[in-house]
Amino acid sequence: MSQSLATTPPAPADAPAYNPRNYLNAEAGIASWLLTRDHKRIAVMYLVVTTLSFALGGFYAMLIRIELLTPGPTIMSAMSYNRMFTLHGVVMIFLFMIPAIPGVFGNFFLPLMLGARDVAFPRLNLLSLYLYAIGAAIAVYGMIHGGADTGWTFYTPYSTTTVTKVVPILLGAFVLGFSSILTGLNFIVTTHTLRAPGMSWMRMPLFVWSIYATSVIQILATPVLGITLLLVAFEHAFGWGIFDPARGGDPILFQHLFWFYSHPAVYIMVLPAMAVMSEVIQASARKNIFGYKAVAFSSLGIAFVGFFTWGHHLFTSGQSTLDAGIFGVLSMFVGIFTAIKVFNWTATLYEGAVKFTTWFAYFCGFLFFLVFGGMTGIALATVSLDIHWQDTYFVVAHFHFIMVGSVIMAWLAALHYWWPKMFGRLYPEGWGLVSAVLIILGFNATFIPQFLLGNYGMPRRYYSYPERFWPLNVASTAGASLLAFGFTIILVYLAISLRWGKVAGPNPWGSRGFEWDTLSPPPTENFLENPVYTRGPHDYTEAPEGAEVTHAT
Amino acid sequence: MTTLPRNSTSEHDRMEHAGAGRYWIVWALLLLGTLVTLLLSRVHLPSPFHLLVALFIACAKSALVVLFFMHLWDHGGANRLVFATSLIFVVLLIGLIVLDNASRFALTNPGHGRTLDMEPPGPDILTPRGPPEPAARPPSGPEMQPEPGAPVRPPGR
Amino acid sequence: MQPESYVAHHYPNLRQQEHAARLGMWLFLATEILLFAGLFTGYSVYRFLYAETFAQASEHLSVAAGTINTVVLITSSLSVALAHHLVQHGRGKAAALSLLVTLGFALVFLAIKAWEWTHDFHEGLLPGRFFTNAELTSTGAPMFFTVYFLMTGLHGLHVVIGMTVLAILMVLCWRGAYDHGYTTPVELGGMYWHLVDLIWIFLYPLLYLI
Amino acid sequence: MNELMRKLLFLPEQGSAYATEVDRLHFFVITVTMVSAVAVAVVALAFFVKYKRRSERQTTPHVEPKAIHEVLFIAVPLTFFLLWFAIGFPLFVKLQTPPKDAMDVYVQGKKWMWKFAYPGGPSGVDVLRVPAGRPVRLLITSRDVIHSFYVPDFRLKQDAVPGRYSQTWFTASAPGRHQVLCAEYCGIGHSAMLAEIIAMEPAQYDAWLAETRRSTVATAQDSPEDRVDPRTSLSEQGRLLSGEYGCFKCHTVDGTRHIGPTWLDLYRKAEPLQDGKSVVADEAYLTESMMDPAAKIVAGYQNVMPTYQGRVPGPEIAAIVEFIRSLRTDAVRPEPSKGPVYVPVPGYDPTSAR
Repeated sequence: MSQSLATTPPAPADAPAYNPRNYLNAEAGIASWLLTRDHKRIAVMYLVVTTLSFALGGFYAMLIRIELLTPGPTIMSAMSYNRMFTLHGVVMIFLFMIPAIPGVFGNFFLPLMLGARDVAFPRLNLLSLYLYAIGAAIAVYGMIHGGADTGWTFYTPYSTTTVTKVVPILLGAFVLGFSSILTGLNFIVTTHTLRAPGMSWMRMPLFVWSIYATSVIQILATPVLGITLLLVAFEHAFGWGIFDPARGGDPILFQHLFWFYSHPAVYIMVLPAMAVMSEVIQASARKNIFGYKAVAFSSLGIAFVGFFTWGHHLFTSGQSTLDAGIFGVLSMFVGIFTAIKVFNWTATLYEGAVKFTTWFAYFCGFLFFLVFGGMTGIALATVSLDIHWQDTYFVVAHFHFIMVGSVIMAWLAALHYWWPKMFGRLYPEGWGLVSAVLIILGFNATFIPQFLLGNYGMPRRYYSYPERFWPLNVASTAGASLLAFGFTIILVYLAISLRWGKVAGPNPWGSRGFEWDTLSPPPTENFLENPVYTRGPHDYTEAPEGAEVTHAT
Repeated sequence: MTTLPRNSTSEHDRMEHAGAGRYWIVWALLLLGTLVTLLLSRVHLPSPFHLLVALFIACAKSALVVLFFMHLWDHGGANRLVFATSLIFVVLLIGLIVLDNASRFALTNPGHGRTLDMEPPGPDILTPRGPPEPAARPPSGPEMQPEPGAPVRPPGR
Repeated sequence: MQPESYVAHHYPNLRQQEHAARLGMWLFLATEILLFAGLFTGYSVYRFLYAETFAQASEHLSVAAGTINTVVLITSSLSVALAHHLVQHGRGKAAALSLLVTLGFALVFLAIKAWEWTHDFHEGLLPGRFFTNAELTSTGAPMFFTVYFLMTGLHGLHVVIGMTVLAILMVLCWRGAYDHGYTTPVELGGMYWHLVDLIWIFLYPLLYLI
Repeated sequence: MNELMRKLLFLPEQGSAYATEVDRLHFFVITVTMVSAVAVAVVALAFFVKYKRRSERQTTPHVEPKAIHEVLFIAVPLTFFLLWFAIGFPLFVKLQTPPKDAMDVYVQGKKWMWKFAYPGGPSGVDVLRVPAGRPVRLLITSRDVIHSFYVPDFRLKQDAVPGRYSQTWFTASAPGRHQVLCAEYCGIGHSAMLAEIIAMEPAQYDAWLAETRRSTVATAQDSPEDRVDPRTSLSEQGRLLSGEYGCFKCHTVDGTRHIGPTWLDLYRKAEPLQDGKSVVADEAYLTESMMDPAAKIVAGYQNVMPTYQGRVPGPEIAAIVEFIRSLRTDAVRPEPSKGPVYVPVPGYDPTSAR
């Protein structure tokens, strides 16, 4: 803070200022947005497209839940239902969860936190947004022309023999993969080469560490998915037989290759969520993180070990017992790295000055989902327990807790925490808390019954089900409606605050994260002067208007 | 700049001053490696060594390409780390998957659908699903039930 | 030595920018390596399952063609490395000629590859359901050719992309775009070409010399 | 305790000793999980209350953790995680290694039914009879796409992968009925791919097996063309064949609407078609619908039926058509072959089934 107090004209505390010359109004016209190389504008465009995708995925989710309201057919045919859950998965995973936090908040805040003027390759950054748009367009084309009915996992030989439009969906996911790779590449290079003077590795905000770890996974895992999806598309179109059991191919090989990406992909989604939460907890507690190194390195640990656990998706597939054992044990270690983070976050509250805000509410929800999602994950990695749960609603509930729950919590927390920085205005706190409570309750009401359904033995992707599963399904659908209601409220008040919200000023939360050092909204060049850092982020040892630097960490 | 790799100046200079001569030497070594692989493949070593030797030579050759043609010899730590990490992941990807195939319940590997003593009697049940004789069976033969909703495919395509 | 015009606004100096570009390229190459790793995994699994068939099927490939292609690619890598060396010493036109040689070798490579594929077509050595060769009857032979065509096909695609990149660099070199101590594009384009070579170094023994 | 936990967690009945063992581990894991989660929550809440922000200008001390904290953070959960794995993995190994004396059953998943076959016969669809108390090894394969053989009561699941066999095993502890579901997504009929395991008293099972083998041995060895058994009525054969070909996955015989039109009273009925025309469901139409289902789609239904061209021999078509003809509300008809209904009946006498 100290050093950049010099760069930021210290605003009078009683009259927070709206930065009149900011990245939003620096240039006008559609073209200035579509051709921009400013990471902040790209982030805002990502915010728009990922929110649209989230709405689309949520729409599919509601249709699914309505269909499952009764044991038999409710509102659609089996074929439509199969398409619905496939599209729900594809949209939510490839179009929302993977790009959401890195694309929006990573893009916006990574350079700000490092004291950089932009990401390393601004043109590549824009290209990655366009690849996202192209990939999404191809996928949407596939959806309009019939969609696919394979599930987002595209298991062969079903996916290679189905008559639905699986090829456009696969190609869409392939292109989206490139978008993801380019974003990751950009972040890694930015972190390596564009840190401002004084920003040593051990002074980097934890957000950067986690995003860095995420990018490593994106770089290393996504190409494998790319080639695998291409092979499936190829096989579907031409029948070369690489996964075709009738030609000596091995469908289990597909599952290996698929999960080599798709398991780490869970961490592509969760690590950015953890990134956000590491910032939010420090700002909430007004306190530096308990165990900086432990949290920072556990991100890299998750990224690394997360790669060697993919086989736990194959415990019932006919995979060898030896491999199951190896993957089972390694899965436990991912749990450890997560546990380190959870304990350190909790301990951060110790001797802090905690304030309950909307984003802190989301932090609490996040912690709950992460702990329960993580613990059920450990239970699933306990190989013999997984046999009963594999491919049942227990797994559905588990991954909705651990990745969807935590990503949505983090996404909303980030949106609220950084809203004043991104747009210079405050959201209404009361409405924020109401919708936070609604969403957290709704999420639990949706997915806790699904844990029980899984225990009870209801397999996933079921169009109709035996009547004994009925009551729990009704509960789940009721929860989903609550969830949808909560999201609508947020959408409305955020849209309103964009125009009529109270002006926030550079640092309404009194946060000492580096991104708050600049004006709100930030100018196009991020900082008025080149920042120099003399200590780590979130140093609350002095009062806000305190004098110049006294001690560096 | 703290972010500059510490050896970056020397790295740059080394690259500037390395002569073209070493490229020719590397090229000669690569050709030699190719020749050795080719000759050794004619010798017919026993099974695992055959592959191991071939892979060893290929690794040596690619090390030459990476270190000298691609300048990794001169480049800083991060580049080496990136390359090494990608190799580790390739090895683990292939290793763990082949390990699975090698240690599975034998009948779970493809091609075991037709083992004779596994063949149960009874009509129409458990017809061997082993890989067909090449070109003998059309892909959507009578056994592969066509997808519902599929336009009727002409048998044999 | 550093013309300021090459430095983007968010970099403090050219060296930092080159460092970033090089790191970015290595990361990109890492993704390429993992892209091919998917196919190498498929190769490994099926070679493990159908070891003997793979050996038999491999004998239907022309070792001579494979060997010549290896030599061609290695030599083309040399000429790219030399091109980079030349452009570093301010000899843009010579570098352009060296890149032209590389493109020539690449064309030779593709021509030999095309000849091989035509040969395979005539023999019915084709992937999956198109396989019609009568000599190879055991399970797994079509799989060998599936893997063979996928790997050489993807590699061939990379050769074509690499040729495009090198052709553009050649024109720019000829026009003297890189005579001022700023040679990063040539270096990065070269790295891409070396990767193409690198992958072939593995494909050659694995496909032709089983 | 066991029963209470089981009910609380909505776990199905424990049909095998293995299920009981796995559940014990499950309860252990879930208890520790809940306790530790609550502990974290309580600590967080206590901190929150104690360290509430008092002023917006409040400062906080810079706390650096002691190494021992981080070691504890790692060691405690790791111990539990590894302990669970150490208990769970041997159980998994047990499930992967069937005992030597297990009897074999071949299981074949197929869109969308389960076929079972005993070495030496007989074979059947959707109902597997096993002796209680004896280990049964299942050799599972699939005919089209991947299915997964899932018996919640046994905590048992194994994928059926085409082109190869996977294995698993179980020992039913007592006579009773257990539902089988398909747990790997396999298309439209995925959720209707139900079957049933009937565990019988060993003695009754032996008697049933011997009896069934005697009566089916003659037909079992015949080629499919001659499977129409002259000893039973043509419509009865049609009923059996319809079950075998999976017709009942989409067509009901009791008048309810399903994926396809019901067969009840279908014969000679005037069906409205999608293109606005209508057709009388006579023998010609019924046969055509089996051979080329897409030709005339009844209004309100989707074109999802696969062709049976070349798959059903002539005599069998005749038998199925005859069966459809026999399905009239006013006619006395054989018991419809519905999917098994999951009703665990204590003391149920399985020999009286069917």
